[in-house]
Amino acid sequence: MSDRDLALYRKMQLIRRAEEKIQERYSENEMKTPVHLCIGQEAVVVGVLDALSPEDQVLGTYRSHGIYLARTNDPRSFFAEIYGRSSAHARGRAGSMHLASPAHGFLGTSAVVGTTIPLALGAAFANQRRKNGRTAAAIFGDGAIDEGVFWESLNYACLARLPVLFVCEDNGLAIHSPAEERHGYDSIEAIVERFRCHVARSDSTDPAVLSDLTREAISKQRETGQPAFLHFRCYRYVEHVGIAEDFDAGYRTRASFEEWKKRDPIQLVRRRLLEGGVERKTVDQIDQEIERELESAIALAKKAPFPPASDLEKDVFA
Amino acid sequence: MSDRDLALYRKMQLIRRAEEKIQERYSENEMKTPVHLCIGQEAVVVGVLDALSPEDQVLGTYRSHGIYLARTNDPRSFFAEIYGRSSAHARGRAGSMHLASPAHGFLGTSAVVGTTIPLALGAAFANQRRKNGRTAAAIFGDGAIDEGVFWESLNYACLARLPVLFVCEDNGLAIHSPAEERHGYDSIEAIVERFRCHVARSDSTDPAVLSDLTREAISKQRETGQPAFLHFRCYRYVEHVGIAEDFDAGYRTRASFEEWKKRDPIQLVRRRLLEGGVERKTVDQIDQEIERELESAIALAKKAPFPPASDLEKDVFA
Amino acid sequence: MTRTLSFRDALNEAIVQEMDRDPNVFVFGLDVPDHKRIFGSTKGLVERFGKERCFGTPLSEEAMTGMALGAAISGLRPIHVHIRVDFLLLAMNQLLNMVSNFRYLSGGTLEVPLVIRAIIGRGWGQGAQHSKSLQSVFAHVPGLKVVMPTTPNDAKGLLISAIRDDNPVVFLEHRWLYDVSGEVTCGEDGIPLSKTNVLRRGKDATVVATSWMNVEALKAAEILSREGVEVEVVDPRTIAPLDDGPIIESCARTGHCVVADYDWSFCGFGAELAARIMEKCWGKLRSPVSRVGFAHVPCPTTRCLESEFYPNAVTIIRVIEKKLGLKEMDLSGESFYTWESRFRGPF
Amino acid sequence: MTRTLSFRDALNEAIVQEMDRDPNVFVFGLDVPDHKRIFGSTKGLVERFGKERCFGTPLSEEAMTGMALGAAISGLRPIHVHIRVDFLLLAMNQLLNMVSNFRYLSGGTLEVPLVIRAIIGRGWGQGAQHSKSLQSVFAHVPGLKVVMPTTPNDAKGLLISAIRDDNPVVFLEHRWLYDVSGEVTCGEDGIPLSKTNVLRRGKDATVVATSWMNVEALKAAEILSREGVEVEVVDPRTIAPLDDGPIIESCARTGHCVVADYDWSFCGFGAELAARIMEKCWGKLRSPVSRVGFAHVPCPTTRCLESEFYPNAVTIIRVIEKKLGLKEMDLSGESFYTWESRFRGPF
Ligand SMILES: Cc1ncc(C[n+]2csc(CCOP(=O)(O)OP(=O)(O)O)c2C)c(N)n1
Ligand SMILES: Cc1ncc(C[n+]2csc(CCOP(=O)(O)OP(=O)(O)O)c2C)c(N)n1
Ligand SMILES: [Mg+2]
Ligand SMILES: [Mg+2]
Repeated sequence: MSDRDLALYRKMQLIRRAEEKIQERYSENEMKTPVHLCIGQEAVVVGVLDALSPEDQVLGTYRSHGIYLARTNDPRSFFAEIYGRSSAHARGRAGSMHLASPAHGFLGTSAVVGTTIPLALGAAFANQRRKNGRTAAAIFGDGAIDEGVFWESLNYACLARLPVLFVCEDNGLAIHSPAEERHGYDSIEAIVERFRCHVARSDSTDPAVLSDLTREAISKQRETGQPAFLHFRCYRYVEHVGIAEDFDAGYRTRASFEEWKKRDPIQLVRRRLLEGGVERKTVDQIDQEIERELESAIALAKKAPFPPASDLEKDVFA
Repeated sequence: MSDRDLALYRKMQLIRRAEEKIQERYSENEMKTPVHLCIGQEAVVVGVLDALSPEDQVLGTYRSHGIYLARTNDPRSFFAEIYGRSSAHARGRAGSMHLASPAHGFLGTSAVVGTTIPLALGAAFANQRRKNGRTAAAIFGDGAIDEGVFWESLNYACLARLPVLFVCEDNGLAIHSPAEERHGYDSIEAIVERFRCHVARSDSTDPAVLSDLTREAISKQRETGQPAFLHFRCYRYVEHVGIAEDFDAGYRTRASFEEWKKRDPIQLVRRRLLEGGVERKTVDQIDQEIERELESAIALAKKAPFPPASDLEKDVFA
Repeated sequence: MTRTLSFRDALNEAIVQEMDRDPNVFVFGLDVPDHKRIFGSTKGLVERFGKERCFGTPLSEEAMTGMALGAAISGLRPIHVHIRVDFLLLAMNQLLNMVSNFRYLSGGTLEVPLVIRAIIGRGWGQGAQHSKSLQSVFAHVPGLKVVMPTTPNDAKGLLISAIRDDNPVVFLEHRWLYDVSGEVTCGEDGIPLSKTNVLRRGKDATVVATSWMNVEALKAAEILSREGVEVEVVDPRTIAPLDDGPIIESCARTGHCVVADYDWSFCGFGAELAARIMEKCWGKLRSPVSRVGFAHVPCPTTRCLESEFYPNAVTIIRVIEKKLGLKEMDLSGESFYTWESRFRGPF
Repeated sequence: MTRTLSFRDALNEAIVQEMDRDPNVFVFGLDVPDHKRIFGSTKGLVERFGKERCFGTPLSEEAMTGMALGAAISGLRPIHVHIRVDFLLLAMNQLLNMVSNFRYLSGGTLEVPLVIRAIIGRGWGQGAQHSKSLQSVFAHVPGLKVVMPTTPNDAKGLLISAIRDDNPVVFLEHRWLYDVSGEVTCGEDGIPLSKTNVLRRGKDATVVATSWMNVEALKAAEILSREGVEVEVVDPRTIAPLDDGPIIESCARTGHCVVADYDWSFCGFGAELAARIMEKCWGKLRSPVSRVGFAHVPCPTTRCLESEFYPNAVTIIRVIEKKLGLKEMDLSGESFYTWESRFRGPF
């Protein structure tokens, strides 16, 4: 139990601290890419990925620092990409919004809402044909379920019985627009469960809970052949794009933040670790390791060369 | 009762006979437009339009001869358009697939599946703003519900409480593809009713039944502000596009046709008229009138001039 | 009467005036009424005209475009706003299969008074999915008008005309132009669509530019004029239907032309201009029309490559020097428009 | 070794051969496995390769295109089929925001071996929504290859190469070409993409044509040659990336060029060709490049206007006569390709 919590804690903390480093340094104007932080939301990605095996495929959005770090555990290549350097996997072309690491099964992301959902169907279709038992997960925001492509994808996955997980990471907002201004229904689960699809929902900020629900969904999927839809609620601590708090903007209250903050996923697991008898030192050591890793990743990134102009025209075609 | 049935009979027979005239004459190669006949399906359009008032707006598809004739009661301009003549409303530009008659509230059609559904939202939005109490109906096939735009439109109409009727004219086929090969769910009603939407379903081939259901939906819509979704099943007697039967093609059986044929909407109402005491002569007279009207419409169309070449470049812009 | 306004405020003024004038005008789209107000261009609307005439939507571009069409043929005058033109790729079916031909197919009985505002251009590492322009795609298909204002005065005047036009108009606004200020007339008059405008007179070469490229072209012209080279800068403003008269006249007179379209050149409006100018100025040009446009690759995020991706004043200067057989000027002392000097991220 | 095959059967042979060769190839799309088999081009596939490798879909173009992309980056080789290119307007977001740049954004690590087959062209009064070509839209955005075969042999050879290509290829097939027969090689060799082909040699003028317009151009050349005018007909076959070498060579040699792109000209591939040829053949042309294309209106249904909408051999002949200063031939005795003479509706 505490081993698992330690692993979950480590991943969430890596993501949290990496993004906090972005917050600290963004005003230096060296990270020339719009950033969509997931601070506060870490439990969803970390919980879901914990339940997947490393061979399973994942697709994300422009808000996918978490997926990248959780999947690759490689802050060096992460910061190299954020700083636009040639040492990064995508050599600076991707920036924050187009992170991917196909070698780690993180197939891709997109800055156009909803667009990676059907890609998971394609990966799942390939898995199905190869009978390799893998699952393909599309992680997307609550805004994505407004788009027709979500419904088309859901319908097809249910029809073709594709081994797909639809993971809605619901922070209650599409930029500044709340769910009640976008949805002509009360409960998305109530609708989706009438497709041939398993459904689970949670408001938990505990990655272990979300991981268990995901695991359960995957085993149901395997048993029945029906895909699963996971609706996990969470809270975005900062503005939609950028690094700052924006509770003064009027579209949400600081009080709602404070409510969620009490259940901050990282503090929650940290508390449980300590209460469960893990020594404070052990946890602090994780923090320090992460600190060192991140600082060294940033330092390395800043020293790495930019791609040469000749790189511009490469790789359009194979 | 028999007055209403006489009116329903007349409309259905007008549509049926008009399309049968197309079948008879299509091989003359003078109607140079693909035709998607609704022979067998007449009860849906006639029933729904019977419940609407003439000020209500309707949008259709490429299979909308029925809407055009029921709304305009004008076979002359219908055949003029099918024959591509300048005497037609759209002066031959529209052909069979793009019929419309805005003056009769029939706002438009489209040969791209699903694409007129959101237009009904726009018409409904205008009605809502004008508080004119009108309803806008989108009539579309079962194939259209596969498309994302159906779900986006449904969601928005339910959210914005638009006075819209979604009418799914379900002939069980998208070209040759049956519902079970396209749907990842068992019942579309079960799903739609979990939106903030009224739902009704019927397999009836009796336009009076469908009209009543539509009327009921409209009054519920007026009471609650929620849109309505009507799922009406029917049977397409001939091939998807063209004039012939195609039971030998293998995608459906003649037996299924025979089953539905027993409940042929026109025969059904005719029988009821006669059983209800309407004289055979009265009914025959309707048939004869229709016959005369149609023959004269066709003769007129064939004599009408084609649009001059100079018409090609007109009306792109206002 | 004029006063200085930013491009953003000029857009806003046009909308406010038209909404005041005509109760059928309404504005909608994602983020339209939030506190950021589409980079300020929709500010004050919801307060003044209420939620009925200014509202946000779910993320449903295809359906919302269809709804706009339905409202337009019902006598309303929608302005549908998109914070990036790239999102219109989700509505291409409505735009190119429906909006563009609905009037034609109705035999001219329906009118489609619909404005689609969409923001194009760079920001702060926008990358491949937030950097398209797409004017040539919209212009390629008959039935859509396509407008690209450059100056604040044009932003106001052309938007007024677009709103009053009984046809669908795609109105493309460059993100960087939002912060540019200029003299803007106070009145309610629109500037007619499809009237090409000469931004600067010159006799030695013509640059035909669109949107932000006019800013770069004017900068190039200013620098070159110090060397005695007088460049004419011509802004079509409306891409479709195109008023090519002043373009042809200018090119025939100067004998040299650079087309600087803010887009990829291949099969683009840049190609259209070049083909048209060389055909209609046959025998009058002293060099072939040169095209300046984006590198033919997806737009990369990292600044160093992004700077290579976009052409600028320097690109234009070098092309003109070559055309006129001049040697390359030393531009090291010049200050060019860069993000660093003017635009602060993130968007 | 060759034998006579129709364009339709040539396509079919290419697919069968490639599916035999490579188990990763699969074919899907609306109507693909029904009894009509996409005008016969997918016949036999489901029987031979099973439902796993040949299947229909719901009407969900955007999601199905995304699924194809997902399958392609997972190592499969999808062929996604559309019975009308117009329906791809529902998938533009996937095509232009995703498929076209997914490899580039991955730093070149992902491959996207995806073929999109789509049928273009006329039928029997197809009207404004079933008559687009869209090659210039696909070609405008970097990252997609665009292929338009004219001959049955090219249909087979280019489709083989498209399937084997590790990049996304949009493959556009004209409906009327399906019934054209010609010699087709028996083997398994592909014809390389991006190799322009000269269909007929001539010294007096060059026609650069795409798809069906090559049939019209060859007819025009045949008629003109009886008058002693020798027209060269050049078929780029691949629109993007374009091999313009043979085009430039031909135009520089003949001194006259007509571009006959099967599309609207405005901002189209026709404009690209015209701009490129006039630039690269500077000083060598004796007349400006002329463009022949669709009338710049939505396609009307009625036959008499549809015939005005589409250019044909006569259009090409008249343009060449004008270029060469010839007087108009009497064409009344000629038999041209018409629906009435060859194509019987409805589709
Ligand atoms: C198709 C599309 N429309 C609009 C946008 C602009 N946009 C960017 S993010 C966003 C909100 C998405 O909300 P959600 O899916 O809940 O993700 P979150 O940002 O909350 O993680 C919008 C509207 C976009 N990127 N793509
Ligand atoms: C977006 C789109 N995809 C594909 C097609 C080709 N197509 C024409 S009709 C049709 C079937 C539509 O079925 P349905 O909506 O049930 O209407 P029906 O023909 O049965 O009346 C298809 C797939 C199309 N017209 N539009
Ligand atoms: Mg959200
Ligand atoms: Mg159907």
